[in-house]
Order: sequence, then structure tokens, then C-alpha cells
Amino acid sequence: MVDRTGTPLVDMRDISISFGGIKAVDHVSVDLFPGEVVGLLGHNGAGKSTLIKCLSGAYQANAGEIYVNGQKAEIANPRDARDYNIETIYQTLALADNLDAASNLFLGRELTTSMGFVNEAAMEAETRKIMGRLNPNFQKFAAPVSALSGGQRQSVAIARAVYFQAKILIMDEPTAALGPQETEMVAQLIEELKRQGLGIFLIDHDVHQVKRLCDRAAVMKNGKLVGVVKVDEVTTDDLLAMIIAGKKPEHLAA
Amino acid sequence: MVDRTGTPLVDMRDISISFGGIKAVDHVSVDLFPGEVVGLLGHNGAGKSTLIKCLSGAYQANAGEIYVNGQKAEIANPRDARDYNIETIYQTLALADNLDAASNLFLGRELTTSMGFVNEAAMEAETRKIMGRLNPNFQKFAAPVSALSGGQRQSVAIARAVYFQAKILIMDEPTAALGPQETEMVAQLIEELKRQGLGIFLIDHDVHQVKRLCDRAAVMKNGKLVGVVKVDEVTTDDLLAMIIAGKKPEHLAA
Amino acid sequence: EGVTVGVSWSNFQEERWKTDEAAIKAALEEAGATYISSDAQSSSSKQLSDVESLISQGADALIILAQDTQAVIPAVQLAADNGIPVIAYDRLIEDARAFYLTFDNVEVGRMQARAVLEAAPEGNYVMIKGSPTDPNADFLRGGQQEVLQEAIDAGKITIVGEAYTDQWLPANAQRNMEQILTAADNKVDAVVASNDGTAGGAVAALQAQGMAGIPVSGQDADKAALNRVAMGTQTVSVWKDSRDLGRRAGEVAVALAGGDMLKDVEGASEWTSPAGTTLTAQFLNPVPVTQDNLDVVVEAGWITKDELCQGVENGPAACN
Amino acid sequence: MADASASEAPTQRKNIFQTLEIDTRLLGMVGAFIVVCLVFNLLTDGRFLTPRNVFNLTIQTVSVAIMATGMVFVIVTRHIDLSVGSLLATCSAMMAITQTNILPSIGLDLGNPLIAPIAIIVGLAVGALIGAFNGWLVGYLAIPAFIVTLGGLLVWRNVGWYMTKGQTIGPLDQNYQMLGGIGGTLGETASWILGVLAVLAACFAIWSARKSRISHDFPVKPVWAEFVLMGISAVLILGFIATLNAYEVPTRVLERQFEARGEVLPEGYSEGYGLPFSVLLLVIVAVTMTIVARKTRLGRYIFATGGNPDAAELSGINTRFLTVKIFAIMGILCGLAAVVASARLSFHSNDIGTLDELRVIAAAVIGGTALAGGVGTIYGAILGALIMQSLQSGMAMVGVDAPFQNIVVGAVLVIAVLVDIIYRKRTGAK
Amino acid sequence: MADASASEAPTQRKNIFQTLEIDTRLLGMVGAFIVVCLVFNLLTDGRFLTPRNVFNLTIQTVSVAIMATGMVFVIVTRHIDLSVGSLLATCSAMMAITQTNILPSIGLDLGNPLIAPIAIIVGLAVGALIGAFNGWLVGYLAIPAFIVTLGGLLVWRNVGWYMTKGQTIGPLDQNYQMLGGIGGTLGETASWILGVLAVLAACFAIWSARKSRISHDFPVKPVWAEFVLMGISAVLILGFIATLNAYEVPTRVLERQFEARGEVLPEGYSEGYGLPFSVLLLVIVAVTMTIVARKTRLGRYIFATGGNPDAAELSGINTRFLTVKIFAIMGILCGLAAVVASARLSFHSNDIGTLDELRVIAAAVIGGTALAGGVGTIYGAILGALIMQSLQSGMAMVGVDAPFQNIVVGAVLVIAVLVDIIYRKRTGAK
Ligand SMILES: Nc1ncnc2c1ncn2[C@@H]1O[C@H](COP(=O)(O)OP(=O)(O)OP(=O)(O)O)[C@@H](O)[C@H]1O
Ligand SMILES: Nc1ncnc2c1ncn2[C@@H]1O[C@H](COP(=O)(O)OP(=O)(O)OP(=O)(O)O)[C@@H](O)[C@H]1O
Ligand SMILES: O[C@@H]1[C@@H](O)[C@H](O)OC[C@H]1O
Ligand SMILES: [Mg+2]
Ligand SMILES: [Mg+2]
Repeated sequence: MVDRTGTPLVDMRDISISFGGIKAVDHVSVDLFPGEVVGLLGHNGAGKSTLIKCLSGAYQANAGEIYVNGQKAEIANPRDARDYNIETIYQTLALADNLDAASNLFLGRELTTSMGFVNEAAMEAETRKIMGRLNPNFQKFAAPVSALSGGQRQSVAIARAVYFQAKILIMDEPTAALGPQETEMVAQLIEELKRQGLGIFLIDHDVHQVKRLCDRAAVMKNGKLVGVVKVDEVTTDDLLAMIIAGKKPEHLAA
Repeated sequence: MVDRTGTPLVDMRDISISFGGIKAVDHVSVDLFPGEVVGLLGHNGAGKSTLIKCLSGAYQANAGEIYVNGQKAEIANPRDARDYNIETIYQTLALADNLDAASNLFLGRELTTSMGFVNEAAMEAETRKIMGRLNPNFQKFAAPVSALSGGQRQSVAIARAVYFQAKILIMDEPTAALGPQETEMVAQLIEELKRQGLGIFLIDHDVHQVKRLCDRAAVMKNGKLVGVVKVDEVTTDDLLAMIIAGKKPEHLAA
Repeated sequence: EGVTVGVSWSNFQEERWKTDEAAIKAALEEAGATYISSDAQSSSSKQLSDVESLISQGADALIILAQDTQAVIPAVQLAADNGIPVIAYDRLIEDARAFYLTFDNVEVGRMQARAVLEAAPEGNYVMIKGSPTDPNADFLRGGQQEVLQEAIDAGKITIVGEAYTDQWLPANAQRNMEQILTAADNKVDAVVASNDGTAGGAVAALQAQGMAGIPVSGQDADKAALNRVAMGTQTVSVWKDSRDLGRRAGEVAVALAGGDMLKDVEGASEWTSPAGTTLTAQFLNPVPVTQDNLDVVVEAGWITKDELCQGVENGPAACN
Repeated sequence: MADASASEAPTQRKNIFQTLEIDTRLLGMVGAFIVVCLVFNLLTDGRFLTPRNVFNLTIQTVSVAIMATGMVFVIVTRHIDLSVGSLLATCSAMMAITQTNILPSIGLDLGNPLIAPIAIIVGLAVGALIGAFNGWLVGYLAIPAFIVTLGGLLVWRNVGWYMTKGQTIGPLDQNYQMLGGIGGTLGETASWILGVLAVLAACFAIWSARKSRISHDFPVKPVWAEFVLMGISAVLILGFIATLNAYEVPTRVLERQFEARGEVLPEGYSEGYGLPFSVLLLVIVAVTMTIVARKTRLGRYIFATGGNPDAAELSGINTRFLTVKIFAIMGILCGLAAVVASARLSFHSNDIGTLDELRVIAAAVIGGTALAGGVGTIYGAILGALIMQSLQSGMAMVGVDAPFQNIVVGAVLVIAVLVDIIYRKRTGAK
Repeated sequence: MADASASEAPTQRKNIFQTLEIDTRLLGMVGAFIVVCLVFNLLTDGRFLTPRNVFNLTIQTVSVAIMATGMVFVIVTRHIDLSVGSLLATCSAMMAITQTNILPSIGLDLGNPLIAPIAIIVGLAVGALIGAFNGWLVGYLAIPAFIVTLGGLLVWRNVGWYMTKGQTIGPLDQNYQMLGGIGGTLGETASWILGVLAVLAACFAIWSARKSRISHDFPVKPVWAEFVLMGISAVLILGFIATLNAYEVPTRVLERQFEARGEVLPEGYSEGYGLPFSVLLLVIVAVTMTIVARKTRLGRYIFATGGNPDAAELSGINTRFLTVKIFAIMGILCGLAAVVASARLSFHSNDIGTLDELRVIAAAVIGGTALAGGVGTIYGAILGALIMQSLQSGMAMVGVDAPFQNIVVGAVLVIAVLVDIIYRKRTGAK
């Protein structure tokens, strides 16, 4: 069971952000505790990706505050987010297509030699290690990632987020493009990371998957938060109702 | 029940295609009958998208032949495919971001006035009609599609494929990015189109969805065809085994 | 009365034109006239626009440094329509309505060749021509040929290399010279370069071969070139004393604006261009500047002795 | 499927520009243009805005503006054409040779009325051919346009040079020269008639667009707004004509004309120039190109390809052939611009069109065409050309040094784009 | 997760180039270069490949090649810099004024050994500043580089003109002139020493790379392959030095040198030039830039940003500041190129560097830098510059007219890129 008595790992309070007059996220608050997986659900365009991009530093909220470990956090860009040990797997997989897996894995945090030069051999060795755990079949270490299939690219993106001792992990539809076996491996990874005490935001359209992997689910509709529920207390139909009708199940509605 | 005694709508025979030495599709044969939905399954990078792109004219096969209605078809580019009434919804949604929904819907097949000029009013009117059926909430007719959410864009792409009296429809993971409600609407649409006698190739990673919507399923692995099975004769676990292990279920293996 | 004189410059890329401008301004000031000007930046189309604009501004007379001898004719036409006299400044305008005031470019070419020929009556010659898109380049080359022809026919002189200089760029002249020297195994005895910029490039190439000092020509009396003449690395720079030309242009412009006829201008004569246009013209004499008469430029205040003799050791009389 | 536009305000109060549905970005450019004109007018004691200078300005703009309309298509499809100035030179050389050498040598003597049209056709054909060749290299061989036209920039200027052996060629045919500007104008009466026709056409276009929207039950603007729009068009068109008519032909020219007819100029007689043929040509080009952009499939395909080339190809558009067409159009427009430019000079000179590529691209970009593709308007490009020309002419008039003029033009280019970027960010447009 | 590479042949027989792991594209370029040289050598009766002409060629290439290395970074990040020629002019003007006016006026007289270094530092600083400013406009204000540097092209050349009031400035300082090429060379002995050091460094680099791979258990090439590579490096480096040393200082120059020292040239005495300082400078720039590209974070970030700018930004790379750095580097290199170019001319002329932007971009692109970003090499750009220069010099030697030279250069540019595209398609690379 997740202990929700202490200070939350992340506390996003009253976040709003709009694009050219349209409110993509409208006064949304969610929190996340260590060792917890919080699912984010909602129709297309509900504002899920936009919300978590405020946390990962890709966007800046127009209003609202973010607290990390109880401290107010200023996250103006992806670099700031990294400083808070927040790692993100983006829906669009942010990889540099012309570089190989190792270069992508360490992008922005290269290992260097004592003389300050990039240590390619060390990075490739580390990459072989972690990929060996995540995807034992993976062999294309020298090829640019553009030559990889969707699933292989996905595993590089996941490896990157996991490698650097993240405390907070954001996964935006990590399995949308994956085949069944690949999806299963990601699910197992999430369970392991959870055990290690990470806090994870997981965006997923599959309610069954959310029921299985998440502790709580936050549902959004048209930029607004419909509600946050413990997944054990709701059925998949309850979740669907929240997504589609935008109503909290009656037995939980305060 | 699908009648498979006549000539197939599409018959792809022994298709091969490789990129820079790597065989993405390796001697694959599949066929499709009117009123039938054939699911294409396989791990990431199995070659599903590449295979159907040979049919839609986006790629050209290195070897193999395609027959449409029993006639040998030369499909050198997307225009040729259209001439055979083949419509495609691409995995990457091929929309011109700077144009509005109507312009995208009719792209390449604009309605014109008697003087040969583009008839904008007529196209907008038609678009309102069809979108009214597919997605009654849709109102952003004047906005460029870049301002639409993933689901809205998806519905524009679907509308485009459906509007022009296609006989053969190719759908490459049409619901991968869709929320539950949106997914359900696509499923219903597929069933309706099937009733109208279209032949549909559906690529989808969700075996349950495939079991529900498809008549037959073709499974690929590493560019090769594992086998084609009637979905009624296999369980989801059989399908998963085909995808992962690359083996046909024993009760069907010839 | 306040006459306004408009000057249309073709460009200010070469160093000399700023001096011309100062001289014209001074002459106009003296006569109580107003100076307005424009710069066509080496474009004949822009020059036409410039002239339109000068007329719009109320010019009573025009001085035109033509970018192109012929493409400028519509400008002359426009001026004539508005009753405004035109002076073809330095460069020919093929139109009888213009008053041609110049140092003859063909003559400049002749002077260049003459000075070089005098210094090297026999041997292998290299011709560094001007920009292929500037018609003056061919006028100069024509004048040079006239002078050299006899010696060529007599077999005394051989032209071993000849190249246009794209854009008149010294760097291009330098490269061409290097390649010609290489191709000719340094068997070069004289260089006829068409202006001081290209001469500079040629001399730099010669210097590299320890050959600086062989006869080289130029024109414009650029300060850097005069310094080379003093040092002995360039033989001649044909000096078109722009201050004379400028002053004269100012005077003639004021006179013509006051209603004088072209032929009434003092010193004017009839002259027929190679293309057959008969113009009223006045020619000033260009002065070939060599080591022997370097003092001319100093005395004229064109260059200070310091500038002229910078870095010169036991040089010509002018530096002692 | 659910719609995310819930938080859009349903009925905001619209301001006047929104009601009239006028592009506010256009307004900004017009505003900038007006400011430029007024400032120069002040600095030149009112000489900048005389009919005469307005006349000059429009003539000076034509050649670059014609090419800028084509550059819009090129840039919208994410290409660039650095060779337009050189192409102009080649076309001009070809036309000059045709009319002064080739045609006379095959029996069409000087003054023959066929000379001008034949020469022009040759020029346009050469432009179309070279343009199509560029387009083929870009579209079918997939060489980046930047490289193809950078090569073209070097190649074509020098091909032109070779054809003329570096010489200035002319004088050009008299009829041909009429397209150069002041040498050929419509005269007062014809200009007025044309102006009135243009106003009628504008009103008809506005009205029939409205009718078509009504027939499909789409929302329309209030009737008064339509009338205001018609009024504005009428004032602009007729005001322009009036200005051009107010520029009087100098007495000497009139005298000469009367003399030629064996008559004597009556005392006190005067005549205005009216619309120059070259400007009329620009208007025709502008209207045609706008129609192509907005009302034809070709135009659709151009913008669609600019928005997403892959999507366009997958939608069944032959994007390769489209590229050939676009560059061929650009080439034809270079040919037309060459007609205007060399007719204006009355000669072909080898330096013709030098640096025009920069001016043309700058005009298109200042006019709001985005280098990233997919966005651009014809009228914007023409306005851009006009702004640049006004700046240059104005500075020349004020007596600003040429080097400084270039500095200003360079700076304005950058600032214009910056303002555009900020504007687009503000309004949320892409 | 499953791996799709099943159909890859496990152990194909490798050809020699694959075993040596030499970039076949590089080989193609070298091949093209050799063909060009041989053809010209034939046409000039063997004069093209004399030590003397090789010496000339390298010197002529330096200025453009230095800038081309910077252009690689600019183009790899999907930008372009059209202002390099103008920037070179401004830097050159600044340095010329510093050494002939400013410094002498504050007491550093002609010939003072401090003049050259101070002038150079000023030039590099100016280049860095202007470059950084360009980069700021591009990176922070998001104005397309094409526009920023098109503006810069207009602005900076004219700023340079203003500083010198249009005058040619010179002669430049004697020490400064040593960087121009033939005026300053290492001499035979020093050249040999340097050559041997370079060979040792190359062998050491090859060997330590191998050791590092072995220490991580990665596959390595056979030992003989490493030795062959070392051998090739040694032959190339020492052959180049030998060639430069074989070019003998003309007797006249020697005589003068001895005279200056008050001695007499001994009978039969001869001396080779050896490596010019300017070429040494290029080598240093090339090595430094290659290390930056391959071995530093900066280089990584440049290529990552070129591959996917959004991904780079999301990976925590400060892409805006990166842009500033890249353009500042470009600016510094323009400053360096200005030193070489003006020192070579021995004076500053206003039109210095005109059209260099075209040459520099062409060199980078011929050298395999893709305009689409993400791909490019330093050595390729230098080789590209060398090929272009060989073409131009060769044609000048054969006596081809300047216009025709331009036509050839334009055509070669297009063809080179076409070949590159076909090559990449064949090998399946992007
Ligand atoms: N950069 C942007 N500029 C303009 N509008 C944007 C931008 N990013 C998102 N939006 C808009 O904000 C809204 C929310 O988008 P968001 O991507 O957060 O949805 P989502 O919940 O992640 O949907 P999906 O399930 O399709 O990924 C949508 O209407 C979208 O069009
Ligand atoms: N244009 C291309 N160039 C090079 N390789 C390609 C190209 N398109 C596809 N491939 C390769 O072909 C193989 C099959 O790719 P394809 O996209 O068909 O897989 P898929 O079955 O659709 O996978 P997914 O489920 O991830 O969409 C992969 O290894 C991929 O890297
Ligand atoms: O004085 C020269 C001028 O006549 C020529 O046209 O251009 C180059 C100048 O040096
Ligand atoms: Mg999303
Ligand atoms: Mg796929």
C-alpha cells in the first residue's frame, strides 16, 4: 500500500495553461507520492500531455504552483526538471534520429573523460548494460535510431528515463505503439520501478491497463479535472463514465 | 459470413521489400475479400506498415505482384492506388497542418465550379455533413487542423478515407492514440463499412479488438508471414503466441 | 537664384569617387548651388530610379557617372523631357544630348600600356583585365592593345596570359596572376593591370615569387598604389585627377543650368564616339604617375608625403 | 468524438476589423507603409508624396514585385530560388538578341510590329524552360532548391554574359519599350474607365462570395460591412488612378508628340500619364496569381505541400511535377520581369537583375511568407516590394548614403520578420 | 522487445574499405579530387601538379576552408549563414584600421611586434561579437537564420565600408602579412619536424582508440588494418610536407634575404618553403573543430540539435544558447579568415570577401554537409573547399574565362550534391 501521510513527491496545484485563447488545462490539481503510480485519463485533447509538460519543463503554466517534496519548484525548462530528478518519456519520443542509441541515452548528460572529452566507449558500455536488462534482443548499437523500429525506439526512450536515478517518472502513452509482448515488458518495468519507490505519472487510454498498474487515476475532460479516484474503489465502467460523461461515480462523489 | 469463393478484392502475392539491405517485408502473401476485415498483427518493426504501404502506393515492392479484383495492378504511387478505390488512413495521419478540415478532406480531389475553380462553399458544406455523422461535436471547421487534438485529427483522416466511395480501406493503427469513446466510434464505423461490402485491412496491436472486429488475422514476424488464421478458430492466446513465438497454433498448422 | 545640381553616382566601390564628390561639392558651393546625389550601387536599373528621384527633387542640371553607357539613355531622355541638361561624367553616354566630360578610358588604357612598354620593350606580357561585366574593362583593354600591337607584330612582345577579374576583386586578380605565373614558369616580364585594385593583387602574387619590381600598370592613383609606385613595385598609376574633373563638372553644370548651350561651354569640342554618336565633349588630361613625377600628386595635395612614402627606403625624389 | 473547444468564448464582442474580416497583419503592413511614406514626405518637404514620385515608385517596384509573387509559391512549398536575378538576365539577353539580331536577320526589320511580341514570347519561353529545369532538379532528382538555384545563380548570369559577349545591347524595339513604364501609359480616359471597371469587379466579387455563403447557410457578415468593404476598394482604386492621372506629361514631350503628328500644341493644353502598362501588367499578374493561389487546385496543392509534403504526396498530389510547375511559373515571371526591366532601361545591360534575388526574397518574406512553408499571400509580397522600394527611394531622396541605405534595408528585413513572429505568437497562429 | 534485424546477413565478407572502416563517401570525394587534378595536369602539360602549384592551391584555399569548417556546424543545426563574406570584410576593415591608424596613434609605431597580435585579437573579438549577435537573433528571438544573415550580408559589408570611408588600407604590418601564405613559412627543417610529430600523434590516436575499445570488450579491427591506417596517415602527411618543401624559394627572394642580412647568396644554395603559417593555421582549426565535433559535449549537442531540435531541447540542452555559440564560432572563424585573406593581399580592400558566402556554403555542401541538418564533417568541408579551388585555379591556369569558370563551379556544386544524394540512397543512409 502506498503511504500518503507524508509530503507528496509532487504536488501540482491549480495549474492553468492556454494556447491562443483556448484553455488547454484549467485549474487542475494532482499529487503523487513515492512508490505510487497515478494514471492520467481523458479523451483526446483533454489536456493530459499539456499538464505533464508543465511538470517536465516543456511548457510553462500560466497559473498555478508546483511543489516537489514540499518545496516550491520553479521549472522553467527541461533542465530545471532534470535537476529535480524528474524524467519524462514523451508521447512523441524525443530522440535525435541521426545519433545512435548510446548518444541518445546520454544526451545532455554525457560521460566525459578526465580531460573533459566525451567518453564514447564508456557510454556504449553502459548502454549495452542497461539495454541488456530492458531488451535483451537489442543489438543495433552502432546504428542511428532512425533505423530502429517503433518498439526499439520506445525502449531507448524508456532506458534514458530510467537510467538516471529518476525520482519522478512521467510516461505519456508509453505503450500506445507497442505490440503485446513489448507492452507487457513495460508493465513489468513500471511495477519494478514502483517497488524501488519512484513516483510515476502514467498517461494511458487503456482503462484495464490503468486498473492494473495504477494506484490512483486522475480523469480530465476539456482541460478540467473530473476527479481523482483510487482505482481499487472503482470499476472500469466507473472510469469510462468519468472519461466520457465527466461525472464522478456516485458512491465517491462528495 | 464472408464469401471467399469469388475472386478476392485484393490479392498481394509474394511481396518483398528491403531498405538498404534489410528485408522489411519478405515474401508475404495476403488476400482480402469484399465485406471482410483482415487484421494485420505483429511486433514492432514486423513490417506491417511497410506491407500495406506497397498497396497504398507509398512504397514500391521490390518483388511480388498485386491483383485487384483479379486484375494485375500496377501501383506506382498514391494516385494509382486511388484509381483502384484504395483509401488509406496512415499511422502518421497524413494531414496538411496549415489547411482546415474541408481542405484536407478533399485534398487531391477538390470539388470545382463549372469554371474549374475550387468550390470552397460546396466542400465546406459536404464536410459539415460527413463530420456531423462521424463526430457530432466537431465544430472547428475554419481552423487549420494543427489546432485540433489527436482525436479530432484522427476523425478528419477517417472521414477522408470514407467519403470517397472506397472499395478497399487500409487502416494503420487507427485507434492507437484514441480515447475509449473515440475508439468505440471507430469500431462501429468499421462494422458499418464492412456491412456496406468494403474490404478492410486493419493493423492493430490490441488482440481483443482484432478478435472482435476482424474476420481473419495475418500475423507477421521479422518481415515474414507467420500465418493467416480465421479469428473464430483461434483464441487470443493463440494469436499472442503467433505474434511472440512466431508459431501457428498446432490445431491449425498444416 | 539657388541652382540645384543632381549627381547620380554609379557606385562608391573604388576609392576615387569620394574625391570626385568632394570636388563637385566644392565647385557648386562656390557657385552658390545646391548639391543632391544618389548612389546606384553598380546597378543600371537603380541608376534610372535614382535619376527619376533626382528630377523629382527639383534638380536643374544632372551629372551622371553612368554605370552603363547605353542603359542610362532613358535617364537622359527623361532629363531632356524635363528640360534638364546632363553631363556624362567620366564615362561615356551614347547620347548627343549629354555633355561628355571625361578622361578617356581608351586613352587610360593606352597610357597604361605605354608606360609598361617603355619599361619593358620586349618580353612576356600578362594582361589583367577588369570585370567582365563592366564595359570599361574592354575599352581599357582596347587602348592597351592599340599601343602594344606594333611590338606584338614585331615579335618583341608575347602575351602569355590574360584574364578578366571577376568583380574587379583584388583577390581574384591575385589568384589569376599566381596561376598565370605558375603556368608560365615565372617567365613574365611585365603586367598590364587595368586598375590599381587589380594591380595590388598582381603585385602581391609577384612579391611571392620575388618578382616584385617588374613593370605593372594601374589607374586611379589609389593611395596604396601610389605608395607602391614610390616603392618601385608598380610602374604607373594613371591619375585621373578627379578634383579637376569634379570641379569642371560643377562649373559646367551650373553654366548649363543657367541656360548655356552645350557648344558654348568653354573648352568644348565636337567628338564622335566609336559607336558613331557625335557629342559635345571636353577631355581632361589623365596624368600617368610614375616614380619620375610622383611629386605631382603630393604637390596637388592628393596624398600626403607621409602616406606616399610610408615604408619607402631610398626611394624616388618625391620621398627625399 | 469529444470536442475540446469547450472553453472557447461563444460570442465575444468583435472589433471593427474582425467584423470586416480584414487580415490584421495586412493592416499592420499597410500601417507601416503609411508611416514610411509620411516620414519621407516630411523629410523631403512634401516631395515624396507628389503624383510624380508615386508614379515613379510604382514603376520602380514592378519588376521585383512581379517576381515576388512567384517567390511566394516557391517559399510556401519550402523551397527557395536564389537564381531569379540571373534568370532575369538570361531572359533579358535572349530577348534583346532576338529583337536586335535574330529577327532582323530573318527579315523582320526594325519597327516591325511583330518584333515585340515574338521577343517577349521567346523570353517567357526561356524563363519557363530554365525554371522547369530547376524544378525538375529539385522535384525529381531531390536536390535541395537552395543548391540548385545557388548553382543557377552562378550559371545563368554567365550564360547571359556569353550570349551577349558581355556587351550592352540596344536600343530595344520601340513597342517593346512601351512596357518599361513612363514610355507607355494608358492615358487619362482609359485609366478612368479601367478604374471604374475594376471597382465594379471588386463589388461583384464581394457580393457573389456573400451569395454563395448564404446559399450554403454559412454565417455572413452584416450587409453594412460588405458595403464598407466595397467603399474602401472603390476609394483605393480610384484614388490610385487619380494620382497617376495627376502626373502631367511634360510640355516638351507633348510638343514633340504634336509635332510628330504635324500639329501644334494648343496653348494651355495638358495631359496626365495615367496607368503605365507595366503597372497594369503587375495588376494582371497579381490578380491571376491570387486566383491561382485561392481558387484553383494548383494553389491548393501548393499550400498543402507547403504544410506537409508527405501528406500531400500521400493524398495523391504529384508533388514532383508540382515542383516543376512552381519553378516554371517562377521562370515565366522572371521573363516578364525581364521585359519590364530591360524595356525600362531601353537596353539590355549585363548587370541587369544583379542582387534581385535578395530583393525578391526579402519582399516575399517582409510580406509575411514564412520560410518554414505553408504560409504566404500574393498581396503581401507586392506590399513588401513596395515597402522596400519606398524605403530605398525615400532614402535616396533624402540623400542618405548608399552604404547606409543597405544597412537600413538589412535591418528592416530582420525587424519585419521579428515583428511578424511576435504577431503570430500573440495571435496563436502558427 | 523483439528485434527486427533477423534478416541481416550475420557475417558478410567485408571488402578492404569496410575492414579499414574508411568512409566510402570520403573516398568518392578524394577520387573526384584526384580526377580533377589529373585532368588539369594533362591540360597544363604537368604544371598543375608541381610542388609550386600544390603550394599555391593550399594557400588559396585557406581562407574559405577556415570558414567552411564553421559553416558545417551552422548547417548541421539546420541554419545557414549568408553573412560570412560581409563579416570577413568588417573584421578585415577593423584589423586594418587598428594596425594602420589606431595603434600608431596611441604610440605603437610601425613595425612594433605588438601590432599584429593586437590587431588579430581585435578582429577575432569583432567576429565573435557580431556572430554572437546573429546567434542571439536566431536562437532567442527565433528569427530564421536565412533572414538574419541575409540582413547581415547587407549590413556588415557596408559597416566595413563606413569604417574605412571606402578606402583601400595598406600596406599592412609586416608580421601580420606573414599569415598570408607565401610570405611566412616554416622552412624545411621545422616542417619536417612538425610532419613527424603529426605522424606520431596520428598513430597514437589510432592506437589509444583501439585500446579503449578493447578495454570495454568491443570488437576491433585486425591489427594489420590499424597498421595500414597508420601507414596511410604517415604517407599522406609526410608526402604533403615533402611536396611543400620541394617548392624552392626563388633565387631572387633568397638573394634579397641574404642582402638584407648583409651576406651574399652562396653559389648553388637553395631552400624550400615548407609549410606556410596560414596552412598551419588551417590545420590547427581543422583539428580543433574536429575534436569539438567528435569529442566534446558541444559537438554532440550540435549534431543532436541538427537531428531533432525539439528532442535536443527536451533532453535538457540549452539550444538557444547553443545557437549563440555556433554563430559566435562562425564569427571567430570569419575573423581568422579575414586575417589570412587580408594578409595575403597585403592590404585591406573594401570588396574583400565578396561572394565568399557562396563559396563557403558550397564547400560545406560539396563536402557532404546536408542542408536538412544533422549530417556533416569538418574534413569533408575542407576537401570541398579544396575541390572548388582546384577547379577555379585549374581553369585560370588553362586560361578559361571568368564567366565560364563560374558556370563550371555552379554546375559542379549541383552535380556534387546530386551524386551525394544518389550515394546516400544507395547505401540506405539518411
Ligand atoms: N503547442 C500547442 N499550441 C496550440 N494548442 C495546443 C498545443 N499543445 C496542445 N494544444 C491544444 O491543447 C489541447 C490539449 O492537448 P493535449 O495534447 O494536452 O491533449 P491530450 O489530452 O494529451 O490528448 P491525446 O490523448 O490526444 O494525446 C488540445 O486542444 C490541443 O489542440
Ligand atoms: N523508409 C524506411 N527506411 C528504412 N527502413 C525502414 C523504412 N520504413 C521501415 N523501415 C524498417 O522496416 C522495418 C519494418 O517497419 P514497419 O514500419 O513496417 O513496422 P511495423 O510492423 O509497422 O511496426 P510498428 O508496429 O512499430 O508500426 C523496420 O525495421 C523499420 O526500421
Ligand atoms: O576607374 C575605374 C573605372 O573607370 C572603372 O569603370 O571601374 C574601375 C575603376 O577603377
Ligand atoms: Mg497527449
Ligand atoms: Mg507501423
